[in-house]
Amino acid sequence: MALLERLYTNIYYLVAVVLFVIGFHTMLTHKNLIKKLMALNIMDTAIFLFFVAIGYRQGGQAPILVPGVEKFVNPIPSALILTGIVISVSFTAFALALVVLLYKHYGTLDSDEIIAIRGKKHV
Amino acid sequence: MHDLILEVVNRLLLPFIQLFGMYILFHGHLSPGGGFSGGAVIGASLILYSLTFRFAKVKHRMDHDTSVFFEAAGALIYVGIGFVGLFFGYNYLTNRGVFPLGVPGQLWSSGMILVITLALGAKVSGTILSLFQELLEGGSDEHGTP
Amino acid sequence: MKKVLPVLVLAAIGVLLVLTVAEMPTFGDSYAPAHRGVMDKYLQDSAVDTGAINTIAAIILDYRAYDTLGEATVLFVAVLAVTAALHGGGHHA
Amino acid sequence: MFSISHAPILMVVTLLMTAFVVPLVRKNMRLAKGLFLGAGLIVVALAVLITLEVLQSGTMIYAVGEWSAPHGIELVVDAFAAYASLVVSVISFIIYWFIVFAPREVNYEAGYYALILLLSAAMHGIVMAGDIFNLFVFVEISSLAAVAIIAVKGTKESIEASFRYLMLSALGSGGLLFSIALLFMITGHLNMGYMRVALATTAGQYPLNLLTALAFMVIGLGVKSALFPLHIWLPDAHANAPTGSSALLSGLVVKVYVIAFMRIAYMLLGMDLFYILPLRQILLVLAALAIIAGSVFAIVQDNIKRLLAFSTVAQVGYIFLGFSLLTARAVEGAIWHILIHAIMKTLLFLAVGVVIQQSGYKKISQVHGLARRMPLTFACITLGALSMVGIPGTAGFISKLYLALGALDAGLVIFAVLILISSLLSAIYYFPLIITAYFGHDASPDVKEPSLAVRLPLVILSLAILFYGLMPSMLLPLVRQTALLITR
Repeated sequence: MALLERLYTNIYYLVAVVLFVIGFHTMLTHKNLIKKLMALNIMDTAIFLFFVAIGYRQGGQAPILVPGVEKFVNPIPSALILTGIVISVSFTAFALALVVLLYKHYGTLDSDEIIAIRGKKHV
Repeated sequence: MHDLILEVVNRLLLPFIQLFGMYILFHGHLSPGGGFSGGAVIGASLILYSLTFRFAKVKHRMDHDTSVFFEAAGALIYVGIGFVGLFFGYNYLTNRGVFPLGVPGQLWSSGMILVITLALGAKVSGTILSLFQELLEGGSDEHGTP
Repeated sequence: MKKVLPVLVLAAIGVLLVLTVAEMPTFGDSYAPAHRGVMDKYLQDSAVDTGAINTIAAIILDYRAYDTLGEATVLFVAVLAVTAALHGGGHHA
Repeated sequence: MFSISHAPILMVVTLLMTAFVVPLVRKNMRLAKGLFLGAGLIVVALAVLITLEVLQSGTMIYAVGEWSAPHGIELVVDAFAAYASLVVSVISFIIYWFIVFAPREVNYEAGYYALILLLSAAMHGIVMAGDIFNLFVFVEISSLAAVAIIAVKGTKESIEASFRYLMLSALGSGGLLFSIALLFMITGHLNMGYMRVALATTAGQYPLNLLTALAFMVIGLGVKSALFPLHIWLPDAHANAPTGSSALLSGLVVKVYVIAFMRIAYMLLGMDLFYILPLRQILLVLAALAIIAGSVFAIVQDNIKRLLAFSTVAQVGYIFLGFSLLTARAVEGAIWHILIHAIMKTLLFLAVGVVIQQSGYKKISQVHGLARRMPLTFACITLGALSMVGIPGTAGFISKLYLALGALDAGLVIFAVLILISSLLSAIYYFPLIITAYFGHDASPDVKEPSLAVRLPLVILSLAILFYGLMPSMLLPLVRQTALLITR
């Protein structure tokens, strides 16, 4: 019971973690390269959500220092996640370019078929 | 392809989108936003432009060299700004003591932050457009040194 | 075997993560360890230190400007990588 | 104005700036090549300066933007960082030279140079980072650039290999970011020194958080450094890259992640953790498995570059083994091995690349008698192979000796035996190449040695192998100091 209560108070962390596992599951079980890429993005998003959730403080406002606001959320996670998002975008863009090339060379987006085609030629 | 409605609506919308992007850029140190978000909005407007109008026309106006130039220039301004601190005897990328900070809360304040935001805006919009162009052309069979 | 292994891996990760979540500092706690470190300085001094009232802009472009230089570099790498990959084929030495 | 204290950041910034300029001048390739080599040379000079400074007056700390820790980002250039920077800058300059003068293998040359410069900048950034998020950012730059310099080759196989590498690398990055999030959650700091202090009070309260963070960090950096069960991307990626990329990736990049892991270990986590948690045992077992598996897989390869790639898996195992044995001599052996393996593997990949470029033969079964046509190149390959096996008189002997003695110091005789066995195994997989090349029937007569400028890096690396084999004392003070950082 105590465990469930803790999980309920930390529900935002829990959701992020569940999202992470969903992304990982998709990554492991799906064969389509685009789906794998989406799974990667889901995982990254889960981590970003988790990181931003760390910065929340009860009753805090966005950290813009305007008069009249006393309590702010922690600005560090938000600042770091900006960097994280840009990195994730870069990875996705490059991966999409590689997917375009893979489709051009192999004519399929199924990872098993690609391995099969490559394997036949090699060995 | 030639679609009158799309073109007219776009002509109307584009200035406002870009103005909003500029607003985000210039208010990066005052409100949520900054170089990456503002640059992304402007970059998106350029993508919209090239989707609506004929791609060749856009390429004529904003070809690959231009976007490469914007990216490299943005990054070089960033790196160069760091050297200003070195020049005044401080460490790399120093703001306080090197740049005039102004009055916090006003538009022309925060020294280096504003300059870097604008440089990043130019860089990010160039990056987004050139990623779009590259991926669009990558599907075709033409090869050659860019 | 090929179906069971991913499930086992996921179950292991999931259990570990759920247990970790239960142990984590309470969500929204104003005095959680994450807020005891460097946060106060940023919130109190950023306007004076950097001239920006947006603390996040102050952090990414002044206190941690070196990270953001890296971030801009990552984007640059991505564009170069996409360009080089898409134009890479065709030449064979 | 430009005092020595600025040297660490200038290394990274010089490389970044050159990388930004090179694509702009792509119409003028002579200028681009000049900039490329010039930047490499400046960085070598700066690395030497930094090394001398660190040896003379101890750790250099550079606060970027005048914000010292914990608020800003600090570069912490200790003996380990200076050593790693020196190795990275010198070896990568030799590879730059090779890339500029060897026949071109990629279409978009200026972009390729820029990517390599960015990769080098990221490697210097990683080894000098004192802030964990800064380290993460540079790890990302290097991961992306490392994949890109494989994909530039543009063949079917290289695209497939680089996609797999990219996906696994992105997974690893996710793991690393998650572990940083977990550590930030219980410390509130990002500077590694301050995190360690904060951990001392909060780790007891949130042990599972720390454990999960550690697990994700080992997985994240393990994928990138090809630690044994996570190495599956490496053989294809390194075998299908352009020659210069293969050398850079196998010789330096994988090891930089090991260095990053060790720096996190002694700066952030504290080496006590290796004894409290079963981390040391896990790493020892994985390293031993890597050595065995890498060697065994290398034996069955016919493709020369794949053979070298599998050998890298085994050699990364050696480095992990030395670090996790945690005795003074084992750690020194691992630190030596970072340099010596970089020299050997760079030499082998470059020389084999030369053979492939000149003859078109990629397999051991094809190189019959080729040594008669390319005597110098095959002399270099032979020397590199002998050093890999660990014949006394070559550099490879020194690091293996230290590792074996370190294993005996730790009372784990089995690992000393393992090192001996794996030396035998490496003899089994390197000698067929040499024997076929020297004693096969005569090869096609139109194969020639490459130009002088291409042979020069091979000769320099070969001389380095002999030099360190006969006189290992040159970098000894630096290695000793580095080992002290880890074992104290």
